[in-house]
Amino acid sequence: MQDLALLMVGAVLVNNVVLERFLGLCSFMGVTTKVDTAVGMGMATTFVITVSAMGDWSLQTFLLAPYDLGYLRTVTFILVIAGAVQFTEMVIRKVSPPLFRTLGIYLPLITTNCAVLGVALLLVEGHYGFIQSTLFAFASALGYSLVMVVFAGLRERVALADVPPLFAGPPIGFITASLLALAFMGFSGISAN
Amino acid sequence: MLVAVGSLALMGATLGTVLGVASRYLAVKSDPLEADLQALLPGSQCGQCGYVGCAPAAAALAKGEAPVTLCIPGGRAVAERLARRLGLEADLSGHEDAEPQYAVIDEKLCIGCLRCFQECTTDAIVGAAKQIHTVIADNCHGCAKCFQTCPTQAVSMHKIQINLADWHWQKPKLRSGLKTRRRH
Amino acid sequence: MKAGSPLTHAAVLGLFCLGFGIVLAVTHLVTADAIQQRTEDDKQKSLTQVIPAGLHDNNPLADVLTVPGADGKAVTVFRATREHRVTAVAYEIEGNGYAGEIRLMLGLDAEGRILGVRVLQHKETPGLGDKIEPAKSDWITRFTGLSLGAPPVEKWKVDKDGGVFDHFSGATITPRGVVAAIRNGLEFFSAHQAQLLEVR
Amino acid sequence: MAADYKRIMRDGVWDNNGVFGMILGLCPTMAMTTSATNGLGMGLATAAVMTASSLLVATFRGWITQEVRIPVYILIVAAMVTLVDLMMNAWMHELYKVLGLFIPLIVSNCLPLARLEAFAAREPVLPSLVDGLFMGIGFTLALTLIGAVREIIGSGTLFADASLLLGPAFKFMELRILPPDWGVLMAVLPPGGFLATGMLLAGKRYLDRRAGKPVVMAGAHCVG
Amino acid sequence: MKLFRIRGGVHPDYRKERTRENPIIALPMPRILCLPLKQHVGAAAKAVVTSGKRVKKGELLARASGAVSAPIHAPTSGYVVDIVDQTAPHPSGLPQKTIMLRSDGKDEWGELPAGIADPFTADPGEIDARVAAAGIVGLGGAAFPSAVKLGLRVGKTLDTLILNGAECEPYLTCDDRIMQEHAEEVVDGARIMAHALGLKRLIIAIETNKPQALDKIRAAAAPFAGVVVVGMPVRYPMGSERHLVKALTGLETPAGKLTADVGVVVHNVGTARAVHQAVRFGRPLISRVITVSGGALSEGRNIEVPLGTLVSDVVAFCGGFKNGTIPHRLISGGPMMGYPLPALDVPVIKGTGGILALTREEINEQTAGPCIRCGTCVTVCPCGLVPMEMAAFIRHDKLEAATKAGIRDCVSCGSCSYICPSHIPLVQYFNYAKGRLNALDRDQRKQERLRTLVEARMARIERQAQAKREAAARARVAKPPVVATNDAPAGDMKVSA
Amino acid sequence: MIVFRNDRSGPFTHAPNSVRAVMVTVMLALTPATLFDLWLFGWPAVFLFTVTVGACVVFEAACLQLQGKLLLPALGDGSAVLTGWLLAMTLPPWAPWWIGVLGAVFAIALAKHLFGGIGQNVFNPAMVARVALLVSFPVPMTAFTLPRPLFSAGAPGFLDSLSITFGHAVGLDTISAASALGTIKTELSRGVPVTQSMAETPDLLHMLIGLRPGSMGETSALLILLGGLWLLHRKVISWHVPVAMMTTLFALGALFHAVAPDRFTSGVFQLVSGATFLGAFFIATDYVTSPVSRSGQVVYGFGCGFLTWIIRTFAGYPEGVAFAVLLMNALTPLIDRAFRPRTFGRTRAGTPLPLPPRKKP
Ligand SMILES: Cc1cc2nc3c(=O)[nH]c(=O)nc-3n(C[C@H](O)[C@H](O)[C@H](O)COP(=O)(O)O)c2cc1C
Ligand SMILES: Cc1cc2nc3c(=O)[nH]c(=O)nc-3n(C[C@H](O)[C@H](O)[C@H](O)COP(=O)(O)O)c2cc1C
Ligand SMILES: Cc1cc2nc3c(=O)[nH]c(=O)nc-3n(C[C@H](O)[C@H](O)[C@H](O)COP(=O)(O)O)c2cc1C
Ligand SMILES: Cc1cc2nc3c(=O)[nH]c(=O)nc-3n(C[C@H](O)[C@H](O)[C@H](O)CO)c2cc1C
Ligand code: SF4
Ligand code: SF4
Ligand code: SF4
Ligand code: SF4
Ligand code: FES
Repeated sequence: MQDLALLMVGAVLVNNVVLERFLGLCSFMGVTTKVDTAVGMGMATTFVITVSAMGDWSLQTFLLAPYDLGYLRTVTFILVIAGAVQFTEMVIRKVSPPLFRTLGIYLPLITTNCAVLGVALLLVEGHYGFIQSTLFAFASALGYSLVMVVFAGLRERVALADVPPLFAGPPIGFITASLLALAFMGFSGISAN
Repeated sequence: MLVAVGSLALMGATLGTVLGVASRYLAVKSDPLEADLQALLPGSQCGQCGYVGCAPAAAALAKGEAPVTLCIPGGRAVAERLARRLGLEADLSGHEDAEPQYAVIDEKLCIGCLRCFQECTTDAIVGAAKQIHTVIADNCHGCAKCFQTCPTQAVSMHKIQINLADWHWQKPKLRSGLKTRRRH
Repeated sequence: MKAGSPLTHAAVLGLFCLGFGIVLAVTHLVTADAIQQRTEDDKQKSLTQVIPAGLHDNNPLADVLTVPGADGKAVTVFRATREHRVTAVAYEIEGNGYAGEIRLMLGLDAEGRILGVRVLQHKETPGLGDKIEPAKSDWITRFTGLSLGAPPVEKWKVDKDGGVFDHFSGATITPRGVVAAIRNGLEFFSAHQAQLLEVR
Repeated sequence: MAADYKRIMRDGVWDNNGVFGMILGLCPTMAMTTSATNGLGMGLATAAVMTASSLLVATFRGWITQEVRIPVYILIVAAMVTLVDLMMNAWMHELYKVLGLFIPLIVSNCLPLARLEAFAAREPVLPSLVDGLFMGIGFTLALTLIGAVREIIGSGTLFADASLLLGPAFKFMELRILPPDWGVLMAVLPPGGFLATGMLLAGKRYLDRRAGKPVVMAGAHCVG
Repeated sequence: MKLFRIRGGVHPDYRKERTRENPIIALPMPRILCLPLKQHVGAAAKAVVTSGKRVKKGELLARASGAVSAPIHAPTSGYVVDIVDQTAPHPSGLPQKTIMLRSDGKDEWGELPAGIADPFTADPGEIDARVAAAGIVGLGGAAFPSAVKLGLRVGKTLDTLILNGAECEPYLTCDDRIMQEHAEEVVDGARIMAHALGLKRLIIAIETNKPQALDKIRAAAAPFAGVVVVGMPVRYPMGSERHLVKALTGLETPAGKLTADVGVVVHNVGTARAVHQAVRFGRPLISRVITVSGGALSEGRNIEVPLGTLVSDVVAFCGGFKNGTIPHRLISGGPMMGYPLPALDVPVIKGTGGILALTREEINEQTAGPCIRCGTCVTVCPCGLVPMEMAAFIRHDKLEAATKAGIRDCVSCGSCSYICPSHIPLVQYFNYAKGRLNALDRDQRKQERLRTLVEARMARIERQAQAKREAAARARVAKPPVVATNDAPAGDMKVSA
Repeated sequence: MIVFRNDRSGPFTHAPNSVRAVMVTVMLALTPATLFDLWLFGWPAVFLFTVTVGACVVFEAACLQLQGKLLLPALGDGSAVLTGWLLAMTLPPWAPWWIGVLGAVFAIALAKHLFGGIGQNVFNPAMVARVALLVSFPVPMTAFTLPRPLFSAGAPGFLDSLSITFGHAVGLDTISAASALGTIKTELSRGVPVTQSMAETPDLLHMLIGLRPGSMGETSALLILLGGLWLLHRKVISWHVPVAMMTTLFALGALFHAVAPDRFTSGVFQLVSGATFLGAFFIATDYVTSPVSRSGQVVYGFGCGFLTWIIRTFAGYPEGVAFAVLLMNALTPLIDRAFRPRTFGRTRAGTPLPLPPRKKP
């Protein structure tokens, strides 16, 4: 139990997908100019990461590992992810049109989000069980959403500042991200205890 | 080997079916301009334009809410293509940027020829044949068409003067202590 | 573009998958051996660093023994033999560094003297804790030749804790972890010496 | 559009550079630039994938239906990546060990996919090939540059271990710029990656501005 | 009486000492009076006199036009010189239609309606009518026609009248003096208004920094049951009616609603006195008490000024500017809510509460720096807004975001600007934004109107084309007509604005 | 005819305050502690302090110049001096000069001017500098020294001190002594229980007075506390952030110490050790980087306390105040969004209040 909790805290804060592992950076830089957008993107991505991690785990456990098809991992995983995104879209559209209206627009962006594939690959490396890997994926996605929203808040504020013209826009975005990553270094070493 | 190739092909076929079905039954109707614009956008759904993907960006472009330079990954080429596509449809002639003005007809010069009356799209000009015309200033949107057509140059364009009711405070000037020597 | 039936899409995607599946499978066949070879080489390389080549006439990678370690984890021991006598053993040991686990390969001769220690993996801070890599400093080579008795067990510590091993200025935790790991490794050897050296 | 190769090349390398112009492909950009050597390696791998997949997409364009377009592109990229992965593992093993997790991630690197959609899916084979190649070269240059900056500031060296990547003949590239122990560690840690990229982005903007080019304010909406 | 807490507020340096002890004195009648046709909220009055007309004091010069408007009366006897465009007492310095009245020096009263002997038995409607006819508008600053407020008894469920004697603005002491010198009149006027509103409960609220006024009003109110006099804590903007209502009754007026919606009507003490005079003696509102003060003036005074008096006359009466110094700014009203006057030759009007000639040091206006997010503006805003954020949005022309942040809820009290250590002109940002938003609204409405005009025109053209086609069809049968087309009947063309 | 200025709307009276007055007040509040510390650590500390503050001012001027902004208003407000001052207070007093200079670059150029200068930065400049230095140069940034008061025996002379700060006279190892938090963290990593390692740290009274190794801001806890209280009294800061932060830190410390004294240090220790007071009164209260509403400030203070405790107790770094402040800086925009005052006449959600139920007479 404690291990699981530690695994999750680690995935959210210490080894944050975005700031420590450098995954999903394009959406981190691209879709964070407004907090509301970042929230939507975070929710949609969390869902897809979790679902596709389950799919990829099954694929790995029941197909790739037993038949020694490790080299097909990338191809199959990405197909699973594309499928998961599509599936998610259909399900949400059927089940909850209001939710679809808020999340739907984010879905196409997710297929090309490194975080989804990255988390799946990390899972394989970690040799986790099903429950563990689902939780790990979920926690990683939470970490992703957390920094997305926090960063969007920062950028909304920076957008109102008199940033030197040379730095306005993406450059100051990167610099803000740098300082955010610096702050997150405070969490390093938490799992060691 | 067989397992590998087979399972991969099977996955592909399945996914293809799913997508096909999805596209068939869940197709969203979109307006043709939007579709055109979307086709011109890279489709990388990167979100850098500030919209959450190319489709919303195209929608915004179609509505004229976004500049053609919105797509960063698309760069210059896409901006040009967009401009071309939009340029055919929407000719944003200069009068939007011009200061708001209204037309005034000089009664001494007006010969009642009705030409201005026919030009005015908002019926801001009243009058009848061979009678002096006047402009209802409130209805005039300052397009200056009457100004251009009047054979006797009876129409003049005037800047709209602010009156007491419409006056409002100016936006405070930028901090005078700063930015005085801005180089860029 | 034409709007096809679901089956068309299925066919298109399926065919592409089929095609690339074949390409990949073929490439896999072509490269599999080389990759296998490389992986073995990797292990071999780390082994040769802790077991000099001259000590054995076998392939230590093939002479593997699994022994339960102190904490219950199985330790995989590679054995070097010459003329059917075990001349050296090598196994992985772990220590706790500043930023997590440090994994090392420890090579011992039959008497339990250290032939070499090499870091396999660590996450220590560059510029501080990474001096345990031989590329950065020769600190790790100083263990060669030492054993559990020399220096005495209670001196198997960094100097700050009253031992004989110097620490890096500003970074004590890393060397402390490494020294402790090696000491544990030596103790494992002495606990299982007979089993490790037993000839099959 | 008649293929204007010069422009395609310039776009790829400078004007519309993957990292500094389009701001895509950031994950490897941040993760693999702790040294110039790593950046170079990652860039080359990506360039190979981009070139090959651009070629393939442009070739098979007619066959691909709209609805399964994205999965097919992804599949093509994924297959190319796996090929690169397998081949590197077999024949460039040292580099393979360094690039590790990020080779598979070329698949979801947004850059190749964006180029496929934006260029290869619309243009003839040869321009697509050139575009893929030069986008890849531009990406490689960007990564190498960021890597160089971070390495010099962070560890005081340049192209350390280049001989591991490129072979012993390249030993001469391995330079020490600052005295040992002088490095500002932050540069090679995560914050340094963002910082270096941000600064270089501003630097490119400065050069563009000096050259009198209109600066496309990336993301007009987020201009402060 | 239990008071409820209101948030925020500031304690500016009150600087009331200068005029607090100065009794109200009447200004000698000036030679010329300028009476703008719009001295109140609502539609401008319509002049009923023409140039050359002789008028007596109290005679009607302009009648109210529309439901929300107020008539204007002659402050003295004399003749109308002209009705011209004259600089308005307004920061813009734009011109405004103004009746120029030359005094004949006789100050001769015209015929006034008879006073209502016992207003408390009179019909509320009669009192309303009298107040309306007297041209009384709120003298607390807003200049809203008082009769309209008294008419609120219809349609709203009221229970309390609050008389606003807070006078929380620095410098101003005119309400203080009125309460001290005319306590009975004030209380009587207030009771008349309460009667007109059909209310039993009357609260007179006075900040405790006016002890004499409190005493005098208490004494004057003592005989009457249902009149409560309350000492309010000294804090700006205690006088803001929503906040006063909250502090006294605990009721918070919902955004976009009137205090009357929670059952409370607020009137100023000066208004009460004007009502007393109108109802008891039939006198219209032709003068008002103002405080004239400020460091650049030789003397500070409380003066009863005929409406229309030029500010230059008032200043001259106070001895002119001290040692000939030119004030840094000339302010109409208090320093917090007042506005700058562009020149001295503008008239005192019904809404003028004071004339302040302030020195640079008193204003302490400094170059604005960037916001350092100290949060004081947030703490002091009595409306619970986040001024720094709204100003940042406005600075970046994000008016929509500013609207969402609550710009429309800002009462422009100035507390935030007053306290800001970076001296950011926050209120000016807000005033600008409110003005822009109104302008945008106007534009929007105009656009919509224009669109309907265009559509109407298209329809008309279509109709005419149709008619032409039909005519042509008929012509093929019958003889072609000779008359030119296109002269559609004028009625069809005139489109009402 | 006199024409008066009508270019500005009201109000036409302003409180006699200014940014410079605020900054100067904060500096005055810091002065006693600073003087005490400069005495405590001698000339090297004086040099480092001077270099750091001076470098901050120089870089401020350079940044303004580069951007073509006027120098005087921005330099005159004293924020750069204060940033340098606070940065110097968090450095090891005997650190070499280039630490101060690089810190000024991080603080002024990176964290402040790239974001547009005073008031616009999202992260606390001094803390960005401190953390960047700590991460980049862990060795000199964790090498503390025992107090060697000016003119006492064992204190380095003026010339020796020059070479401590500007040369390389003293090997770090010979002077270094760990701070109390550092000791406990290191010992814990060896498995020494807190109860035991606490014995090696100075007793609480000494910690409070400051006779112990540590940075300048750490070692004069008492004077810092007094300065902070004075700031509260002068209403330059409000109680919300410091009280929320210290209460949280104390409560967590006390609670966990009660449960497992071997693993967790006590609440009082958490308060007097490290930069708690400096952080609570002078750093977390930085206007620019903390929430503007009172309720937001309470949340922010709570967050600072909580994260400080988490980092001190579980993470790799011994002291967590700087990281906690930066992390909460990052959350500030969101806190500002979520915790705003309720608008008069509206519900928290922003809809107009319902009319109170009223009886028809
Ligand atoms: C950013 C950072 C990285 C560190 N990395 C290491 C490390 O890799 N190895 C290590 O032993 N100590 C490291 N430390 C130092 C420890 O925190 C601790 O201060 C030190 O090990 C105690 O050693 P000392 O007794 O020599 O001062 C690091 C400190 C910081 C601030
Ligand atoms: C900007 C700057 C950064 C420096 N960074 C370091 C550093 O990271 N480590 C270091 O030992 N010396 C650094 N120095 C050099 C010192 O000034 C001094 O020369 C050096 O500490 C001498 O060190 P030694 O005693 O280890 O030879 C730096 C100097 C400057 C100007
Ligand atoms: C910030 C603010 C402060 C005000 N202060 C006063 C005041 O001190 N005295 C006053 O009579 N009215 C003051 N008012 C005006 C009142 O809100 C209200 O309009 C007035 O009391 C109504 O009375 P009237 O219609 O008789 O003028 C203030 C308004 C605002 C917005
Ligand atoms: C109460 C108070 C606390 C401050 N704390 C800091 C601080 O911790 N770090 C800092 O760089 N500046 C601090 N400043 C100065 C100033 O706010 C800072 O330079 C701005 O962050 C620069 O934009 C403080 C100012 C005040 C009034
Ligand atoms: S066009 Fe000129 S002349 Fe003819 S009707 Fe209009 S205004 Fe008169
Ligand atoms: S300017 Fe345009 S809108 Fe105005 S009257 Fe002339 S034609 Fe009509
Ligand atoms: S002027 Fe507006 S924002 Fe400022 S304190 Fe008053 S009500 Fe609040
Ligand atoms: S009072 Fe001024 S400096 Fe302080 S937060 Fe408000 S606007 Fe900013
Ligand atoms: S490279 Fe774009 S999200 Fe990772």
